Order: sequence, then structure tokens, then C-alpha cells
Amino acid sequence: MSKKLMIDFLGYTLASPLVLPAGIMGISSGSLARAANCGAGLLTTKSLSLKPRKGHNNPVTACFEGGMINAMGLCNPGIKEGLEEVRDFKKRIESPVIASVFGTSPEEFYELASYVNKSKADFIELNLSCPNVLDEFGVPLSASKDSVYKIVKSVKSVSERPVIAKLSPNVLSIKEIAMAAQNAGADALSMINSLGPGMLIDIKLKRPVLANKFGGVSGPCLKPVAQKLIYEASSCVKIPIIGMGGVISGKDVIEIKMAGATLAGIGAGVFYRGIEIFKKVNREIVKFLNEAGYENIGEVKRIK
Amino acid sequence: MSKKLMIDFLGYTLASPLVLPAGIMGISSGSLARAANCGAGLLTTKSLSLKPRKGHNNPVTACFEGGMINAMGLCNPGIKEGLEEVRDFKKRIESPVIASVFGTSPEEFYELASYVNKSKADFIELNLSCPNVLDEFGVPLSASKDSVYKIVKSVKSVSERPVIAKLSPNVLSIKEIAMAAQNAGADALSMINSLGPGMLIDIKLKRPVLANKFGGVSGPCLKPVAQKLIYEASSCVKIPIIGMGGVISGKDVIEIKMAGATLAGIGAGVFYRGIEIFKKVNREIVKFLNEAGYENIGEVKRIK
Amino acid sequence: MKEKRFTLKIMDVIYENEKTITFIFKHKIKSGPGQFIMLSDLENGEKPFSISSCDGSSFGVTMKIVGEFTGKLSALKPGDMVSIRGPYGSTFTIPEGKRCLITGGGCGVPPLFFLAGRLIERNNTVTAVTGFKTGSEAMCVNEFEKTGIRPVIMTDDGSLGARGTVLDAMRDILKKERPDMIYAAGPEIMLKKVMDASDGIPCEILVERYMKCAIGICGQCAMDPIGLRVCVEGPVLNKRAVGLLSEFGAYRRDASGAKEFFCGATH
Amino acid sequence: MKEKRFTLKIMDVIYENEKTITFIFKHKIKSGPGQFIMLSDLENGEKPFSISSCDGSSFGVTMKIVGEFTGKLSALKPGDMVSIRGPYGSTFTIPEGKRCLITGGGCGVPPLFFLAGRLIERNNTVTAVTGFKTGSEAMCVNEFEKTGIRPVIMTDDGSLGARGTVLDAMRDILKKERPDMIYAAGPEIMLKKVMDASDGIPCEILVERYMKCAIGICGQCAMDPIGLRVCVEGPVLNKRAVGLLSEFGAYRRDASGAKEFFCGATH
Ligand SMILES: Cc1cc2nc3c(=O)[nH]c(=O)nc-3n(C[C@H](O)[C@H](O)[C@H](O)COP(=O)(O)OP(=O)(O)OC[C@H]3O[C@@H](n4cnc5c(N)ncnc54)[C@H](O)[C@@H]3O)c2cc1C
Ligand SMILES: Cc1cc2nc3c(=O)[nH]c(=O)nc-3n(C[C@H](O)[C@H](O)[C@H](O)COP(=O)(O)OP(=O)(O)OC[C@H]3O[C@@H](n4cnc5c(N)ncnc54)[C@H](O)[C@@H]3O)c2cc1C
Ligand SMILES: Cc1cc2nc3c(=O)[nH]c(=O)nc-3n(C[C@H](O)[C@H](O)[C@H](O)COP(=O)(O)O)c2cc1C
Ligand SMILES: Cc1cc2nc3c(=O)[nH]c(=O)nc-3n(C[C@H](O)[C@H](O)[C@H](O)COP(=O)(O)O)c2cc1C
Ligand code: FES
Ligand code: FES
Repeated sequence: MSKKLMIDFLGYTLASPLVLPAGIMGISSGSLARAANCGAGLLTTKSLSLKPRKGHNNPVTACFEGGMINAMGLCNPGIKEGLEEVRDFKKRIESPVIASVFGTSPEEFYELASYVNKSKADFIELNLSCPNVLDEFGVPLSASKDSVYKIVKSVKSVSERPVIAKLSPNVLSIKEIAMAAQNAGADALSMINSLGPGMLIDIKLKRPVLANKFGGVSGPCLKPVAQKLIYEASSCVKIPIIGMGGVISGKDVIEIKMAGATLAGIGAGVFYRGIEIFKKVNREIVKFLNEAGYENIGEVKRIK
Repeated sequence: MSKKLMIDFLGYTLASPLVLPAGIMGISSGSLARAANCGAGLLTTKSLSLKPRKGHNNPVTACFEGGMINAMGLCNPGIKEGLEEVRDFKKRIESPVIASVFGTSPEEFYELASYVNKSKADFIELNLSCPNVLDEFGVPLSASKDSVYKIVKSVKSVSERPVIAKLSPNVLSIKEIAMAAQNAGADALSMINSLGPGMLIDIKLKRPVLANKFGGVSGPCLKPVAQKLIYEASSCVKIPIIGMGGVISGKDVIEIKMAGATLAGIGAGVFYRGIEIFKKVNREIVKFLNEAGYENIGEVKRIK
Repeated sequence: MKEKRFTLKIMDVIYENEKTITFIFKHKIKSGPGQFIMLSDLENGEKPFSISSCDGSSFGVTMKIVGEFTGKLSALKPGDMVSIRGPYGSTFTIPEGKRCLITGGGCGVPPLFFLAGRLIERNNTVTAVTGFKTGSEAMCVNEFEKTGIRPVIMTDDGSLGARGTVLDAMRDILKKERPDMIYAAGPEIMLKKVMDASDGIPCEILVERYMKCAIGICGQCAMDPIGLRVCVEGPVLNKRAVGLLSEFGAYRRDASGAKEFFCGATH
Repeated sequence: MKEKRFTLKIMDVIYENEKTITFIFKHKIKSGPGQFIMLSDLENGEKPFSISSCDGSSFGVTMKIVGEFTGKLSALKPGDMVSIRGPYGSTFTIPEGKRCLITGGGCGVPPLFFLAGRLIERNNTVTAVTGFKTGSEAMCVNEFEKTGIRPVIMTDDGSLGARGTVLDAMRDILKKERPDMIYAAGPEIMLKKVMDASDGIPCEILVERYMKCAIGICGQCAMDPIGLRVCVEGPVLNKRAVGLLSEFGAYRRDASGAKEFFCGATH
């Protein structure tokens, strides 16, 4: 890979600014390895919980103009098995790995972080968008600055790994949430998780397409919303941001970096352009850097 | 137009379930007339305020994969001139008209409703998504059930027209907001207004594409989110819903009705398929009704 | 469907006169005379400009420096970039082997220069009349001559060409010959007079309205009573369309949508 | 890019045996043998099924009624509708004028019937071996015969055809003739044995893994250590690919992503 793509992130030097985000392919060590070989500089596991979860029934995905909805239901084999995959991955490949975890309370997140401490994972990411977990005022966990603060604080009190808080777009004030995460000690933000959720209906069968009825929105159509939220969050926090939401081309990476992100995740893009998307986008970034006269990707900064 | 398209709405019999929503074309009596002639059954004026507003600087619109963002900035010639256009329209055409209005307080909405009382408009619609108007807790007006309740209540105390509350998708609990509107006496809901907002960046000029930086998201990519919110709202209110958000085909109309809407608005679709979209979609609806064995559009009901 | 937006380097800046400049872009667009683009520096606004030249590999727009936005643009140099959407709108009809009369006033002239080229390609004989306040505001004179057309130039003060208006020249011409087709672009009051004077000859004019979206959705540019959208069905209109527009020559709308009546127009 | 999803009326239901049914759809799809669709009634789940027949105007899938979902589907009648996505995945290679050996066990048989048709179209000579637990579970026997192939049928209890396994029959055949190509579909342990017995002959097998998205994004169906996605790069794999998959014949993953080891597999 080109030297122009190398970029620093929380003390690591990544081979590319591209990130495999949580829940995309990342079930097995082999999938993580494949994404790394295809050109992702940083890899995230599927979001792991204390107990295994089968997730929602099929159908779990459906596509529409400009995007897709998904309701995987946070299926995962549990934190223990999940971290074994990280171990197997590290036997073969050096790229840094983020262990994504989710719980329903600060205590659960604390316990998950203890597991990650004992693993080969380089970072811990807190998936704060756990559906159906409400705070005392009936606000979803991810939309309450107090809940976000408490969870990050709790994890920071135990974690030996840098802590990344993954934020939901479904909030009233992203600035408040981002600042709460930073104030609690988060080392970075990851944003955004899928939007909505949304619903699609089969008008012939008169049924929702997803078994869960509702599913979070991902894909190209997310880009403007993601960029706006990243632009706002980066106006008030100093910690770096892993940006994602509709990134499918090299130009999208530049754009999301100009919105304020340091790195760029590619999720739904794996469907739109195949698993080779990481290779293709890396190539497109280098081409843009050359044409626009940048020395390397690190020079692409947030606009005013 | 086909009889199969005729549908009842708050005591009126509309020639088609299709609605021209607020802010689309509706500046002049001529534009409203044109949409009516093209097949819209119900027409909404641009959102009108007490004073004229020039709106935001150009550029005010930008397109992306699956949608567009806009920041018109609620430009309008003021309620007086705006209602003169309704008068001119009514001289020529009988179709019912919704006067869309927006203010920054219950008092302003009250005053606007008094103007509408004296006009030829058949309905009044309250655009509750006025940006940058926060309630005492820093929550946008449209996302606060108390603000929504107060505004609708205030308008109901004076309005001689049926009152339609237009809801924003950018809320934490649509059910709460929808119920607040119904409890305050709203006769119908209109949902959804544009989403986000979002932001697009020109990576060569290193500038946001919109002069206002941010703009609300419309278009096909909105459909799943709109349908989910309509499905939720219609599970807890009894008043009819004008559904909109990404409707561009006859199938979309059926789908949004199955989500719980009575009528369907077409906004961004005017760009995607031209002003003739109302004609085309009417035709597509009739075709679907025939194929699927429905007598008329009224028979298409919300799914469970 | 996506809107056609691109960010282009200005290849060349031509100073037509003290207050008029042309930007040339090395970019192929598919456009006909009469169509316009929305041009923006993404800093000071975005406004419509007619395409004034267009060949296989480049195109140009010619703008009069009138207000704040065009004032800022006039500082741009070759190599600077701008954001462009379009082309949008309707085009002038190009007949074959006919006698055509072109009449243009002020910044109506640049699109007519593009039109003249296309008319000549199709073996039409072209007579052109261009009018300006004063000689220093004249534009496209050389360009017209390059296409082999020597335009009749009229100025209000007689400082260049003959003293008088485009209308004066047009009436003279109509006395001598009967063109098959008349084209006009310029101030609306002039357009109205050209139409009125056209005496049964088919006529196409280029109208201007305040533009926002330019994609037919916001209604800003709509003309009453039929809601004709200048950004989609215009800006080139024929006599039949204009006949339906009671607004034509009477008023237009400002950025808020309020009516602004033309001075001299009766309402 | 959009996913290919359509809601189709079931044209015909064919009862292959007590526990196996075929749905026929009057809909043209572009598919090769080995590819699968995701089929759902949008009420009880969505699962992958191989395409078992496909011509210019219709296609079919054949399913064994094993659990809750297929149990519900078995109640569907002609005229009922289901939601279908696909076709997805890789296809068997179709050579020309070669000797081909097809080996199928249980619900691996239906896609092989589709394959046999395509092989014969290209002038290959086809020998087929199909194996079932017992005679009442046999399927596609008539279908195969219609294409002119008389499959060797094996049953564990000898109630139909010969007693024994597909492997027994295959070893016999390999003693007598050396095919140019071997195809296999069925239980993974059988596939492994076919591969092991194939003795240097090119071999393609159809593997099954738990499917969720079927569009290569969720990672559910990935096989280690190379992260091969059965829904995209599979389900048809050749020997080289299988050689890279330490997971093959050892374990698969359940809906949570946890490993389930095959009985008899060493880990
Ligand atoms: C279809 C069309 C084609 C045009 N082609 C040309 C051309 O080729 N060359 C040229 O010099 N001018 C052209 N114009 C006019 C040009 O857009 C305005 O002169 C320019 O916008 C002035 O901008 P300003 O900010 O410098 O001046 P301002 O001081 O802001 O405005 C001066 C006048 O320009 C007009 N104007 C301003 N903003 C807009 C807008 N968004 N849309 C339409 N009119 C506006 C108004 O009449 C206003 O009174 C065209 C206009 C239209 C509608
Ligand atoms: C590529 C592929 C092609 C297939 N083709 C056919 C076919 O042509 N005919 C046929 O009868 N069967 C086929 N199957 C298997 C079929 O999908 C399962 O038999 C069916 O899903 C069982 O569903 P159930 O709910 O009735 O049974 P359950 O009791 O839910 O499951 C029985 C077994 O089916 C498998 N299974 C269940 N859900 C899934 C899933 N989502 N994805 C994959 N496997 C699952 C598991 O091994 C499970 O143990 C195929 C599977 C794959 C992966
Ligand atoms: C199929 C699928 C599964 C996902 N699973 C998770 C998950 O387990 N944890 C999580 O934090 N985000 C999950 N996400 C969200 C993505 O990580 C990402 O934030 C989102 O899809 C936006 O990026 P994109 O538009 O590039 O897909 C998932 C997304 C998809 C499409
Ligand atoms: C250009 C534009 C202007 C709009 N102006 C208004 C407005 O003034 N008042 C309002 O309530 N909604 C306004 N909207 C929102 C639409 O009425 C509609 O709710 C939204 O666009 C979703 O529908 P769509 O996807 O069909 O466009 C506007 C939308 C667009 C695209
Ligand atoms: S400028 Fe918006 S409709 Fe013409
Ligand atoms: S089923 Fe999701 S990647 Fe194959």
C-alpha cells in the first residue's frame, strides 16, 4: 500500500485510514483477516455481549433506493468466543483490532472491558446504540448524555485499552453527547451508527419486509447526515473521530475527513462495491491526493 | 381522473390521495393550479410566516445518492401575500388548499391562524420544524411534546379550519409527539418533514455545498424512516395522517398507506419524475388497485 | 436521477469590457443555446448564467458585473475553481436555411452569440441587432464578427453604432425584409416590445426570473397564471407560451416570493 | 446497486415425496446451477434454497421439510405468494463434451438435477449417483430420467436402489471409468469424503452455511481461515478453494456465530 495512506491514530500508525466497522463481516478471524488483506487499516469485531445472542429472525436485511435497512439483532457468540477470534487473527496479522462491545448498563460495560483487557484487541469500542434500553426518563441510552457519560466513565475506570465511544445519529444534540463522551475520558469517537430505524413493506404480501419490522438505515443515503453530525461533533471535541455512514468511494473518504473525521469506516459499501472496496477506495484516495497536490492523507483536514 | 382514486379526508372528497406538500412549487397561485391540473388532490402553500422572509442564500439545494438536501430557509412573501395566492387560485379551481404556516411561539401561530380564518384556505397546517427555535430545555420546538401541545392548543382555540400538525422526523419518540398533537385537538397529522439536516462538502473547493452549510434531507432515501414513523404514530392516534417522505411511485403510495397514512405527499419526486409525477403516480395506483383486486384506494389499509 | 454538479477550473478569463467578463471552462457539456448553468464559488452565492459558447471540449459564460456576487466573481483568475450545475432549461429552436433575426439587449447578448453560431451551422442567414446603454458596455462584437455576422449595434447615447434602441433597428429591418424567425434576449420590457412588434413572425425569447433550486421544485421561478417554471420549461419561450403568461412584462418575484412590478408596467 | 427482490405467486406445488416439495414460479431469472435464492413468506423466516430448475420462463426450488420454517411453507398452495431475493452465489462450471460424475445426498440432489440438464445441453456424458436414508425420501428420480440420465440410487436401508452410500457407488464407478469432472452436493461429511476419494479428478462441491444477509456483508456465512463468504464466493467451491478452508468438514457456525463442530469431526 502507498505510504501516502499511512496515518496516525491514538499512537498506532495505520496502513490506511479505512476501517472495517462493527457488524460488517467481523464474525470470524478469517473475515477480519480478509478485510485487512483487502486494505482496511483497522478492523472492528462484531459487537460482543456477555452472553451469546442469536439475533433477530430472517429476513434481517432489505435494500432500497440509496441504502439498506438491517436488523441483525446484535447476534454474536458472546465476548469469550468473540475475543478468541481476535486471538486467532493476531496469530497471523499485525493490524490493530477494535473489540466492539455492548451491554445494557455501566456495570455490564465494565465487565466487558475487563474481558477485553485480557485479550489481544488493541482498542475497545462501546456500541451505545443498544435498542430498547431506556434511561430513567425513557430516553434511549445512546441519546442521553448522562447515560453515555456514565458508561464511558465506568469503562475508563477499568480499561487498559483506548476507549472509542460509538455514537448514534438518533439524538437531539450530538454536541452534548460527544462532549459527554469526551468529558468521561473517551479517547476517540466512532460515528455514526445506523439511522432511524426505518421500515419497508411488501405491498403484495402486506407484511413488513424485515422479521423485526424495523431496521437501522445504512449506505450512501446516510452520508449527508453522517457528515453533518461529524462536523458538529468535531467542532466541540478534541479527540479523533472514526467517521462512517455512506462512504463508498475515495472522494467520500476525503469528504468525511473534511467534515472532521480522522479515519473512515466502510460498512454497506462492502455490498455496493464488493469486499475489494477497501483496495479500490485506497487507490482512489491516492489518485485524489496526487491530483489535488496533497503529500499524504494526514494533510486532508476538517474545513471551517 | 379515475373514481377509484377518490378518497375522503376530514369531510372533503378528494379526487386523488396525492398531496402537493408545503414548500414544493407552492409559491404562486399558478403553481398550485398546475399541480392540481397534474393530478394532486390536495395542495399546500409554501410555509407562511407573519413577516416576509428572503430565506437562505444560494445554493439552497444539492443532490446526492438517493435524495437531496435543501435549505430554502423558509423564504415566503408573508402570510398576507401568501393567502392572496390562495384567493387567486380559488377563483379558478375548486380543489381544497392547505395553508401552511410557521411561527416561533404559540402566540405567533395563533395570529397566523386568525389570518387563515379570513382566507379561502380549507385547512391550516402547522409547520412545527422551525429550525433554531428551542424550548426552555434546549429541545427544538418540533421535538418537544409540550411545545407541540401548546401550539396546537393555541391554534385550535381560534382556528375555524381543521388543523393539521406537520411533524419532524428528528425526535426521540414520535408516539409522544403524535399523541400530544392529537390530545391538543389536531384534526390530522402531516409527516414527515425533511430529515437531519445533512451536509455535503465540495472537496475541491473545500466548502460546504449549501450556503447554509446544513440542509434537510428529502427524497427516496427517506422512505423507510418516514414509513416507520408513520407506522408508529398511526398505532397510537386516531386522526388521519398525510404521509410523505420519498414517495415517487404508485407502489410507494400503497406502501405508505399500508404504513398508516391516509393521503400521500410528493415533494422531491417532482424533481425525480417531473411535475407530471402526479399524473403518472395516479395511473400507477389505479393499475395496482386493478391488479391486486381493490375496488378503490380507500380499501388499502394499514397493516398490523 | 442525480443533478449534474461539477467543480471546474476556470481555464481563461476574457475581459469583454470594463463590466463584463467571460469565463472559459475546459469541460465538455451537452447544451443548446438558451440553456443556463448555476454558478457558485460556494462562498458568496450561486446565480444563473446563460451559456455563451459551447463546443466539443469547452464552454463559456459571460457575465455583467452588477452586484455583490458578480463583483466577487470578477476577482477570479484562471486556475481558480467554481462549482457548476446544469445545463438547465429549454433551448432556442434551430431551423434550417431560414432568415433569422436576432435581437439582444445588455446581458441578453451572450446567449445570442452562442445561438448565432448554431444558426449559421444549419445554413440560416442571420441578421443581428445588439443594443447597449453606451459603447463601453458593448459586448461580443468581435465574437459575432468571427462567425461572419456583423451585428447592427445600437446605443442609447450613440457612442457606438447608431443612436437608438434595438426596437428602432428592428422596425427598420422589418420594413425591408421579413425574417422567418425572430429571437430576443434582454430586459423584459424590451422583450415585450419585440414580441409586440414581431407582426405575426414566430418569435422566441429568453426570460429571466429569480432562481433558487433550478431543478423545478421550489417554485421560485414560476410564472403565472400557469405556473410555468422558467428553470425547466423556460428560459426560452415561444409566443404561444408567452401569450399564456399574464405575468410577463408585468411583474416578477423577489427572493421571498413577493411580486415586484416592472416600472412602467400597469397593474 | 439494488438487491433483486420480488414477490412471486407460486404457480405450482409438486410433492416429491412425503417430506419434499417443489415450488414452481412463472418468472424469468438469470441463474446457473448451484446458485440459490432466499425465500420468505415474511411471516416465519427466510432461508436459502438452491434453484432446482430454471428455463426461459420459470424456475423452481425443491425443499425438504425439516423444521419450523419449511414446515410452515409446506402448507402453501398454488396462488399463494412468497418473497424471493437472488439468485446469489457461484455456479458449477459447465464444460463441453466431457464425462461428468454427479454425486448427491439428501437435499443436495435438487441443484444437481438443474446441473445435469445444463451439462447435457453442452454434450457432456453424465453419470449420476444419488443417496437417501430410505426410499421414501428419494427425490428427483423421475426428473433425472426425463433428462435421459438414469441415476444410480443408494439407500442406507436398501429400500430403493442398492443398499449403501453414495461413496460406495462412487468408488465402484471410479474403478470402472475415470470421469473428467466430479460434482457433489449433500451433507458436508459426504462432501469431504467425495473430495478425499476423488483421486486427482477436478471436483466442485456445494457447501451450506447458515445464511442471514446473503449479500456478503454480515459475515455470518464466512469460512475460515480465509473468510470465504459462502453467499458470494460460494456455495459452489472447487478443490483449490476447499483446500484453503480448515473449517471445511470440521465446523460451521450457528445463528449467533458460535462454532458447531460436525459430529465425528476432529478439533
Ligand atoms: C436564465 C438566466 C440567465 C442569465 N444569464 C445571464 C448571463 O448570461 N449574463 C449575465 O450577466 N447575467 C445573466 N443573468 C442574470 C444574472 O443571474 C444576474 O445578473 C446575477 O445574478 C446578478 O448577481 P449579483 O449578485 O451580482 O447582483 P445582485 O445585486 O444580487 O442582483 C442584481 C439583479 O440580478 C438578478 N438576480 C440576482 N440573483 C438572482 C438569481 N438567483 N436568479 C436570477 N436573477 C438574479 C435580480 O434581478 C437582481 O435585481 C441570467 C439570469 C437568468 C435568470
Ligand atoms: C446455499 C444453500 C442452499 C440450500 N439449498 C437447499 C435446497 O435446495 N433444499 C433444501 O431442502 N434445503 C436447502 N438448504 C438448507 C435449507 O436452507 C434448510 O434446510 C432450511 O433452512 C431449514 O429450515 P427450517 O426452519 O425448516 O429448519 P430448522 O429447524 O430451523 O433448521 C434445520 C437446519 O437447517 C439449517 N438452517 C436453518 N436456517 C438456516 C439458514 N438461515 N441458512 C442456512 N441453513 C439454515 C441448519 O443447518 C439447521 O440446523 C440450503 C442451504 C444453503 C446454505
Ligand atoms: C449488516 C450490518 C450490521 C451492523 N452491525 C453493527 C454492530 O454489530 N455494531 C455496531 O456498532 N454497528 C453495526 N452496524 C453499523 C455499522 O457499523 C455502521 O456504523 C453503519 O452501517 C454506517 O456505515 P455504512 O453506511 O458505511 O454502512 C451494522 C451495519 C450493518 C449494515
Ligand atoms: C425544496 C423543499 C422545500 C421545502 N419547504 C418546506 C416548507 O416550507 N414547509 C414544510 O413544512 N416542509 C417543507 N419541505 C418538506 C416537504 O414538504 C416534505 O415534508 C419533505 O420533502 C419529504 O417529502 P419528499 O421526500 O417527498 O420530498 C420542503 C422540501 C423541499 C425538498
Ligand atoms: S428555481 Fe426552483 S422551480 Fe425554478
Ligand atoms: S450471509 Fe451475510 S455474508 Fe453471507
